[in-house]
Amino acid sequence: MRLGLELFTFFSLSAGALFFLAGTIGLIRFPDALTRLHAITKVDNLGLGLVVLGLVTRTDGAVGALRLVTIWLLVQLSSAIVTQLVAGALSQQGPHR
Amino acid sequence: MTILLFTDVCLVLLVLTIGASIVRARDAFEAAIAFAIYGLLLAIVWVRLAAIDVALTEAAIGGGMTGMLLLGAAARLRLAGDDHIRASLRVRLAAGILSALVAAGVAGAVLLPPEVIPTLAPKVMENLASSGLGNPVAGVLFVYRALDTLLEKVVLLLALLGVWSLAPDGAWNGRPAIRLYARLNGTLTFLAQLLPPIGIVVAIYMCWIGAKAPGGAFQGGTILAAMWLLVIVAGLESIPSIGGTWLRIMLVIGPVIFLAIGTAGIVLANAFLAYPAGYAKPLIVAIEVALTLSIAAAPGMLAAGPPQQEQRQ
Amino acid sequence: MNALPLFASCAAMLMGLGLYALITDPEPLRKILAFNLLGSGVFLAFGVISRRVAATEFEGDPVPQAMTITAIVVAFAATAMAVALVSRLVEAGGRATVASEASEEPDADGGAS
Amino acid sequence: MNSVLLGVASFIFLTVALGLIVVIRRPAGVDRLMAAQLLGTGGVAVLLLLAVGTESPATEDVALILALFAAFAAVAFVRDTPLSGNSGRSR
Repeated sequence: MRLGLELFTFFSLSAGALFFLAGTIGLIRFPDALTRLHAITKVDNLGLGLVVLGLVTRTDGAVGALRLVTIWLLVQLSSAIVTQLVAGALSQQGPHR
Repeated sequence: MTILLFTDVCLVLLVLTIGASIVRARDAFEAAIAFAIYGLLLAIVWVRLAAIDVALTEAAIGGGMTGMLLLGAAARLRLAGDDHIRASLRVRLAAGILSALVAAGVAGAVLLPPEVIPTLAPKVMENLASSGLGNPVAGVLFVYRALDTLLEKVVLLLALLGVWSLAPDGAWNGRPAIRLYARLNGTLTFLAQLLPPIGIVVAIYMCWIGAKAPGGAFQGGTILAAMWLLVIVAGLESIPSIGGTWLRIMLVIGPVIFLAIGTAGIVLANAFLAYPAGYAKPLIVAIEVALTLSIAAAPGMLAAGPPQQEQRQ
Repeated sequence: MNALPLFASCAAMLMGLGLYALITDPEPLRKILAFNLLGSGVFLAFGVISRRVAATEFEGDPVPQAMTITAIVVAFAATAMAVALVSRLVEAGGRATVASEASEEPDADGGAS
Repeated sequence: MNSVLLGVASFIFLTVALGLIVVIRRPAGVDRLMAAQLLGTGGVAVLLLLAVGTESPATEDVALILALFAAFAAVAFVRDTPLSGNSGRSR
């Protein structure tokens, strides 16, 4: 049981780290601002979700886990809306690279 | 802990890179963006220095509020033209040598610690129990060095008076000329409706937890200020005119209650800013709540700038 | 505790960087930014000093930490005041620089220092 | 196990640092808007991992505040970024 949990944490964290890496690669390689924005927001949010999922098993009790999930939800919410804002500003600026 | 050491090296390199990009940025606006990022990043540095209270303050004030203030100013001043001029090579060279010498001197002073490290930490911990607080930093701020904290609030008010007094005569009692969001935008409205309730809960949590863990009035108050500014920038509320009674009550309530409790200490505990035995914690919590309100108002108005003639909405 | 000299050098270098920009940059707003950079270096040096006690049983010395919190708030107030002064200067004079024309040369390529 | 957490924190910090440097170096101003986003998610992940890995729960609060103020800073970025048409900004 304990080993299972540890393995779960390990794989979840590794997957999260990979998503962050993917986000950064997207940020560097993608050709225009909108796709780069898309890369860092979606992928990094998923990465953070996986990291939180991996950490949940390591916190003491339900309250600690709830705190982590709440922080993730806050990031998810604010980041999604802020991305819309940035994308709006970008698209108003017209075509560019 | 070699992994952490490796992270620290990367962290320091990143901080220096961003710091250099503030200096090298082509215009003041780019520099201001880089500075906001730098402020947020420093929060991680403070975590690594085991100063969680400072990390919270830095993220809130150094990154958020100072960023908002400088970005607004850079955007306003950009209209005044921005021919970027630099000093001549000779001046730059001399400044570079001087700065390098200063940096080397400071590094030498900080890197070579004295034989016996001077610290008041044991004394703080020894006497902390009698105040009923669990957070040593809050203990220093509200018990041992309460005078500093009180005067700091007064400095905030004085700075605000200074900013207001720069207004042209006709604009006195007007509304500050904060930059609103130029383009009407449903997304921002949504964010400004959604984030503040969460922010207020976090602010109350910060203020409450401050007695026993990192957090406190500064951090809680700054969150409230930021949420307030968010609502104003989105155009959902208009910024109060500087003559508003409620605004002025909010601004002074913190220092006034602090001063009142401190003065009462002369009678009840034989010293200015001393708390009567057994009542320290409730009194400190009362002061913190009042200060949170004042800190919500003062930095918000400071970031908004001096009042302007009533023309923009 | 190995990382402490690292952060100490970082603090010193930030101070140097801020001082350099404070002297060489004629735009008042960027001088304010530079001053904040310099200030953050000073705060970090304080953080390093507070962390020195970690050799004993404490994580960090709360006294320098509390002073740093006060300093950050006061620095913000001073920055706001300075920004308001600069805005007023520009409104009154129309120029966002304190450079005298004779001793300065325009920055041709923008950003190279 | 804690060293795994710290290792992952280190790795994610590297990717965030790389992203930040790229974003700050980009010539056009538009990409800089994303820097707050990058810190808002990546920085939070690093801080959460540090909080659990070094067993200091208060660090989670720093992550919370960082998330809040990253969003706030991003709003300021977007508010003040000039549109290409009406600004006298030099490229």
